[in-house]
Amino acid sequence: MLTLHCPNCGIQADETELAPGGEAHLKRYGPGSSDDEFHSYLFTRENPRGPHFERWRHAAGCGKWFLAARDTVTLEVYGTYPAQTLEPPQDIKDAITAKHPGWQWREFS
Amino acid sequence: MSTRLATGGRLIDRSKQQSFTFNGKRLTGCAGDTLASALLANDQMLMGRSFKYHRPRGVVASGAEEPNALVGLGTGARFEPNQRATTTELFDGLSATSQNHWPSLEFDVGAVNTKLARFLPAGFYYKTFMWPRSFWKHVYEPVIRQSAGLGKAPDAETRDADTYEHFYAYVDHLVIGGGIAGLETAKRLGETGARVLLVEQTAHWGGRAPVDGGEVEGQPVTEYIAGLLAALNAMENVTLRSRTMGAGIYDHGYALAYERLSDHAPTTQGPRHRLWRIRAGQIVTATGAIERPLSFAGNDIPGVMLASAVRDYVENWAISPGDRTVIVTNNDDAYRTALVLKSHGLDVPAIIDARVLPTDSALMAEARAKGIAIHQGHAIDHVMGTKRVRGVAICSHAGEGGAVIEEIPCECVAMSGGWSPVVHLWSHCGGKLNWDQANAMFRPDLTRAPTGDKGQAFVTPAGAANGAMTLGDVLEDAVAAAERASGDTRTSDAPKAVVAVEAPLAPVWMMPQGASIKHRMKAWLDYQNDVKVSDVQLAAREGFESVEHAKRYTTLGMATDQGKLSNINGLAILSGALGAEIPQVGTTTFRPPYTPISMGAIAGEARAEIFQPIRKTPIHDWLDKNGAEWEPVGHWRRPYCIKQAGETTEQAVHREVKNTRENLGLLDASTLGKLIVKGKDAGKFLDMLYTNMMSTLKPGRCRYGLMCNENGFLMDDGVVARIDEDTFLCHTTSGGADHIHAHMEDWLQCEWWDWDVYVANVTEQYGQIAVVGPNARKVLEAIGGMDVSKEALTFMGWADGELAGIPVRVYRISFSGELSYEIAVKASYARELWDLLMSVGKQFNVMPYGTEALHIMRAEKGFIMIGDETDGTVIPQDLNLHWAISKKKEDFMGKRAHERADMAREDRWKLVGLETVDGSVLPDGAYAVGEGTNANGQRNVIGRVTSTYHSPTLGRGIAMGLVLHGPDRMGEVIRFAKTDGTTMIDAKIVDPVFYDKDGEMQNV
Amino acid sequence: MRSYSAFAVAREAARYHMGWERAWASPEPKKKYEVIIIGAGGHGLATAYYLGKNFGITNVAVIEKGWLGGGNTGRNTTIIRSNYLQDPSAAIYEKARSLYETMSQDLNYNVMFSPRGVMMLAQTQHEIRGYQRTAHANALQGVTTEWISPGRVKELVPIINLDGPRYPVLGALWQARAGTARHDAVAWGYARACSDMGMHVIQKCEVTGVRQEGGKVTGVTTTRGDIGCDKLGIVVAGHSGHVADMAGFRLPVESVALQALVSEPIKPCMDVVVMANTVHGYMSQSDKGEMVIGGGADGYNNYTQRGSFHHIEETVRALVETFPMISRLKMLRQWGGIVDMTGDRSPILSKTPLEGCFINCGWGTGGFKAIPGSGWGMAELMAKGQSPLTDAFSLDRFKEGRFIDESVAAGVAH
Amino acid sequence: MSDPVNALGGARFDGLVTISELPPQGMITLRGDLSATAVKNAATGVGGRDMPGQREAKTIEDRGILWMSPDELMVLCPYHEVTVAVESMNALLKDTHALVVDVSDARASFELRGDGVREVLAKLSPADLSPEGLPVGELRRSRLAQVPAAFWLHSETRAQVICFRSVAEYVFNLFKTSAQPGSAVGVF
Ligand SMILES: Cc1cc2nc3c(=O)[nH]c(=O)nc-3n(C[C@H](O)[C@H](O)[C@H](O)COP(=O)(O)OP(=O)(O)OC[C@H]3O[C@@H](n4cnc5c(N)ncnc54)[C@H](O)[C@@H]3O)c2cc1C
Ligand SMILES: NC(=O)c1ccc[n+]([C@@H]2O[C@H](COP(=O)([O-])OP(=O)(O)OC[C@H]3O[C@@H](n4cnc5c(N)ncnc54)[C@H](O)[C@@H]3O)[C@@H](O)[C@H]2O)c1
Ligand SMILES: Cc1cc2nc3c(=O)[nH]c(=O)nc-3n(C[C@H](O)[C@H](O)[C@H](O)COP(=O)(O)O)c2cc1C
Ligand SMILES: [Zn+2]
Repeated sequence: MLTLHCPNCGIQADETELAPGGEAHLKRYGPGSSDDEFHSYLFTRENPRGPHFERWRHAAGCGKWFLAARDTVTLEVYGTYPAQTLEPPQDIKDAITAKHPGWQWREFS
Repeated sequence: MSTRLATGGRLIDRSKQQSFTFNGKRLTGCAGDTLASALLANDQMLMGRSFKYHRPRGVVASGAEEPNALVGLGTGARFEPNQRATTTELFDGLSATSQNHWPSLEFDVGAVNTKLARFLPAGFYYKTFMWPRSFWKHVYEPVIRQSAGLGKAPDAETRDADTYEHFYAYVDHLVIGGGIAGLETAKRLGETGARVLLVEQTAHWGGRAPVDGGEVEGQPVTEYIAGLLAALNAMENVTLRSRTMGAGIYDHGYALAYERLSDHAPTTQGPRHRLWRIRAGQIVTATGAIERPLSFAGNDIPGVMLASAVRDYVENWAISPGDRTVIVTNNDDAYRTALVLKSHGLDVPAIIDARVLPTDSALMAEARAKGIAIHQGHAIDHVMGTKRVRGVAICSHAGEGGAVIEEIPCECVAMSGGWSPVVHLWSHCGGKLNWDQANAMFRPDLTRAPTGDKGQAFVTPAGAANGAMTLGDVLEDAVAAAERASGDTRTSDAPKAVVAVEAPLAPVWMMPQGASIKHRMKAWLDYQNDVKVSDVQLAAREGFESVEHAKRYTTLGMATDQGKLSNINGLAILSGALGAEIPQVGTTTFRPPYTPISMGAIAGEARAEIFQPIRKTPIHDWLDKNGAEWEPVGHWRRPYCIKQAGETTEQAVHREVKNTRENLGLLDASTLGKLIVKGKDAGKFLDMLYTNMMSTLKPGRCRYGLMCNENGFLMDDGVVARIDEDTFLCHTTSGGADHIHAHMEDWLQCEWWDWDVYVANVTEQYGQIAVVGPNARKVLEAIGGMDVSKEALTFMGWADGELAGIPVRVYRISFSGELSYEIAVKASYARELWDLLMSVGKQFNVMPYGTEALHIMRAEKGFIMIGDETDGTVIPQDLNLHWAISKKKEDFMGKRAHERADMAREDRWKLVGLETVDGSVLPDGAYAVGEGTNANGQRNVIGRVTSTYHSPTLGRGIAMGLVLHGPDRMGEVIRFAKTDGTTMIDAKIVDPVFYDKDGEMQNV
Repeated sequence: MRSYSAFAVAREAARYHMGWERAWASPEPKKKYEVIIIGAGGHGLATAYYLGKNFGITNVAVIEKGWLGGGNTGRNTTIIRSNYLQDPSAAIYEKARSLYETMSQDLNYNVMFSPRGVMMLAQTQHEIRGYQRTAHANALQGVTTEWISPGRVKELVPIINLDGPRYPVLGALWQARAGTARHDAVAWGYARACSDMGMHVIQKCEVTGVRQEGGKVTGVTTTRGDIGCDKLGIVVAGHSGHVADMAGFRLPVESVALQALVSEPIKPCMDVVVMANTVHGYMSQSDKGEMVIGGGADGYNNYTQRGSFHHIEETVRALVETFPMISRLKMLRQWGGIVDMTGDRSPILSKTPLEGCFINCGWGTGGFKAIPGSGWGMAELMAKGQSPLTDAFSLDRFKEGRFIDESVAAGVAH
Repeated sequence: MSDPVNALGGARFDGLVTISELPPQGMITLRGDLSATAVKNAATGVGGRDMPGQREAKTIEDRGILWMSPDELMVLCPYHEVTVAVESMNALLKDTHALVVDVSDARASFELRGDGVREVLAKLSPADLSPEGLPVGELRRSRLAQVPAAFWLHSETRAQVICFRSVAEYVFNLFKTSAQPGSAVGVF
């Protein structure tokens, strides 16, 4: 039973107020993209055993989306941040590196 | 015999006699009794039968760990199977029945299994019952099922007479367990000013200490406990709940507690159970320790009990379990039981101690001084008796049994194999354990605690749950636990306790040490599931070496007590059999709940009326009163049809279609989704969302639009109205409103956040009434207030105005093919407008219609329906909706997806109309059969029915379907199979528009 | 291997069961095998078994990081049915179901396949249409199913509440020859049979790397050293993404926790399996007497075998509504498993970008029922490079947009 | 045109607390940049209170402003003023990117009065309803059992709840259950 801090309304929200939205920082590919690009945009997922960047919506709350860095094994939350962010904030990356030295993440764009 | 002592009993009130029944027999007990103590007071030793062999069983424990004494409690709508007698508080009028026997507890036919036990070792069923094949289903399995199971199933039509509820609580500290450790820890935590919740599963505070005795800070321990309680009660920030079990610990500091409000007093008003859903900063598990049985032959005969339980029964409930009790132990604690029995004038003929100690410890010396014979280095060879203990035969512990030294008559055997900390809650969320060799127990490894959302440890054990066993150690650990939980290390010293110094225990996993196979086959580990030492050894021998394999193969620990007594003994036997160390073998996984919790409590308030929300439109009540046959649509209720007196459903539907086509129909369309999309980029945004172009729509006009998901599949449709330059109103399907709203917000917040667009869901702001049929205009004109003429309000236009003074927005759109106005009206006035339409409409033969008539009329017109023609695998192209797919737009959701190989395929099934050759109605979901079979031997198919109805308008069956090369095969007859796979129905491929192909009706 | 029978049990009883031999060997890994299967769950073991039985390939190791059958095979609610909608699914699940019918005899191990019947309740008009469509499809796929009336539902399941105030039971799709099996026994039976054919089932050995040369698989790195192979099958369910990563490719798969629970055991009161998809609950009663209940899946990646409590609540709520008499029964234990969900919720049985490396995954919430069929098809795919049972389940379908979507008619996937 | 009809016609229940459905209330959703002057003016002009801070509920009788999210307010005014209010707000926001919509009829409101208001809510909502978790005057958007709702306390003994109109009866029935006699928890 997760609890995540919603950066939009400041509430530490219970999982039952939240709706998960899958992997974050996906780049949308539309017409003109290759089959591979489009396929990986829609289907290929990091699905990591460890730190993961993901989308959440404070559905039964302020209704806003936000992003979270969460460990899929320990369920530790390294931080939450606004949905309007192209790349995880440095302090969150630092927090992850502190726990998982050498942890790699994909390129963000 | 077991009986009530003349005096004593900490927890009972002899002045309040309570009558109850057991298997129909009327008995009496006292207030404060548990069902178990009351039964013992009445010499009812035999309380149940075991699972597999139907062995006679008596109570072995005094609390939550009890595996044997399970009863069916109550009757009728309050009947509950498998209730533990030890945790059932007695009340006047309680009725209990024993379980798992036929015809009676005393004479059970199933007990023949005991005789066959040798043929029924662990896992025998994997090796047998295979031939003849059909016998499994028809013979073996039914017999096995009948003899398995435990309690009686509640009657099929039982409706629980009680209610349940949930409660969400946020605390800084949750302390689970109200023994002396929990109380001390809670007090320390309370003093920090933090919010503290302390829960205790029983009705009493103090745990074991009041029975075990000792002195704290110069006071008797009971007084010290009373002081702690008083201090806690005085703290505003501390909440104490008894009869509340910490049921489970979950991630991020979430915990469940199970409060039993009226189980002990069923006539009280209010809910029966309350499930607490707690979010705690820190959780302290002060859950105590559970005594372990010893594994000797006949250790399951009624009268063999845990030593601590015997002590509890004597001290708490003034029960004599028998005049003569033999103690068998590997540790000092059990000597307390001997002393307690003695002090109540009961006989302890012998203490059989597996240890050989060089000198007497304090408790031993005390026992000896009381004249009790102590047999060191001895063991029980076997227990004598069947339905109750008659005596024990003792032998040397070092031997292999059989060489009986002496037989000692007795009625009770009090055994102690040492103590296991209750680490369940610590472990639920990942807390790890260490093996403590000296005390032969698993205890929490504080360096590997469960971690929370910040990666912090959030569970801390305290007291006996942390492996602290003496009163002094327990209190010291309680203080340390408070420090660990609060992070505050400046607390004062632990209270000083005075207790006897104990000699170390000696691990004993089997008695005697080298017990023969015959003995091992009679030495129970898991009482309820009838798992014996020999079974675990057999599992090891057969390669079930992992403790998890052994558990699953033997069912050790899988009974309703979840192995609280058996697990450690079992895995010690397993490690012995494997020649491995106990910690290498490890434990099985501890899972919630700590003890079973009622399904009712889990469901909480969500029953009957409020099982799920029902959404109601402002016109709902009118429809309900006027014959609506309701159909669930999402959480909405929509009328399938509105029946008149004496009509069948089908007649009503046909009447509604006919009347709407000929006169005037009213539809409550309030459930349609209505989303306002506003901003300078609203048009651009809708162009991305819909497959067609929305930005070119003119204010005052409407356009039908399609939405696909990124994967290209159709997900919703509806009419979009442009309100002004910046504002659109998008209609969605009834089921789609919330979903599409969320979808829009998702893209706006997460992808195009720099676009100037705001969305609002105004679905419920408006009632929406479709006024449909040739008389539609007439009724509106009769009501008056706005110009709804053909010229003023053209097809696919909308206008604001008033009808009889009620502000409305009228859309001239049609889903039926008839002249039709959809009128949006503020929800608070929707009923008024509806009433007006009904009364003024009378002269035009108005009738309301329901969803089925709606569906038929749209099908007659060949309009698609999301959810019928679409199912998540259909793209707009399949439905020949190319006209609604913009070629001009560079991008829209689904566009890229449609370019993929499978979607661009020429041979995708396409939408056509279908007419049965004989006029009958095609079955829903039927498939059209092609030639031959595929590589897997399945019949090839070439199409399927997507919607099918009897058309009252045309007087025949009409259908739509997706068919291979369908549109190119107009007029061709194809064959649809019925569900027998062989009966065929011929249908002709036709245009899907069956009615008014030129759209004359709606354009008048 | 000595055969199991009532006679053998009786003979052993005479010597206090001292003579039973190990059900499977516990060998040291060899340097190299012809085929390595990663994952000794039902699917991995069945693949190995049919490689041996159907293709004579017995130089096989099944490598398991924990204890065999300890993944989802050991923690599922054991429902076996084949009334799927889409042709490829119906084919593989029906193959599996029919193999289950004779599995006890084939393996000489009683897996207690119990064709007690599975019923899927229709509680809305939409569901009626969906199930009727399935019934039609099944008729042509050779899967015997039947649409039954509420009255018949009540006859088969006396404890059901037909007229709940919210969702009356309007009928049901009934597959009489579907049912349940003893899940652990399926893994154990296959392991014993594999071991008997000389295959190595190697437990407590985690694969930590996939070795390759020139785009071709050569073996695996494990916690017990390097082991070579010509062909590799990755059959690790919830860990597929992780192991595929070792092999250098990514999957359209996400791992989430799926939960289940059991009640305390009671005497038989429900002889069939009931699934109520509108309210999201399903329940059966095991031979031991517990009500076995499947809960929901988390919507987020999760490698803990726990999952969130609200799914338990939602399921129990639905079942108390559907079977009111369970209100006073008690939940005995709840647990979770990590299931691998694909983009279209159908499995993947496929070649991979790495030559010689095959994958079998994505069974998600419903692959127990498929074990023998999947093993059969996967063995054929690995042995011959192609199998009609697995053709449609290839990896490239996601790129092509050729999905196998089962949610269409039924909603829930067990 | 007669008077507006609310969802339950002013239903009432007496239990641990008294629950009553409130009469129709003007409610206007205002979305925009909450720091923009025009947005502030539009809100305060109609709501009759200062701009609320994050999660604040500023009300006085049937006027007020509720902070709903970083770009959304709910402005309260008497029901019959709502049309005019929307117009006036739109006029003020003519040149501002903002959205003003009347949602008065899309909602139902309840008042809870009595000593147990916190616990009657805490049986249904996963929010922290302790005085520390939800001070008087703070708006909490959360769920009540299975539906979304917003609520705040006017005082320790008076709470107000807003939910969607279609589920008014469900919410009322929830309260009837959570406030049933004999079910006091007694923690706050
Ligand atoms: C709660 C629950 C209920 C379910 N109910 C049903 C149901 O009713 N009916 C149904 O048909 N299906 C059901 N399922 C789904 C079903 O259990 C699975 O689809 C099926 O068991 C998968 O089998 P498997 O062999 O692929 O995976 P698993 O049994 O999970 O086996 C995979 C094995 O791979 C091992 N492994 C992983 N990584 C490595 C590595 N690096 N090295 C070595 N070994 C590794 C794992 O330890 C594991 O033993 C349910 C699942 C769950 C969790
Ligand atoms: N000398 C020995 O061998 C020995 C061994 C064990 C215990 N003890 C004695 O036992 C006492 C230990 O004190 P303690 O407080 O640690 O343990 P305790 O057993 O006295 O108290 C634990 C309390 O927690 C409750 N509890 C357990 N699980 C619970 C749950 N899930 N939810 C709610 N309540 C739960 C129990 O009902 C009990 O009241 C001391 O007096 C100690 O001397 C002695
Ligand atoms: C069909 C089925 C029936 C089960 N019945 C019981 C049972 O009667 N008693 C029990 O303790 N656990 C039962 N379990 C749960 C297991 O004990 C165990 O929780 C589950 O297999 C997951 O393993 P884990 O908890 O060790 O992770 C059952 C599991 C399944 C799949
Ligand atoms: Zn929020």
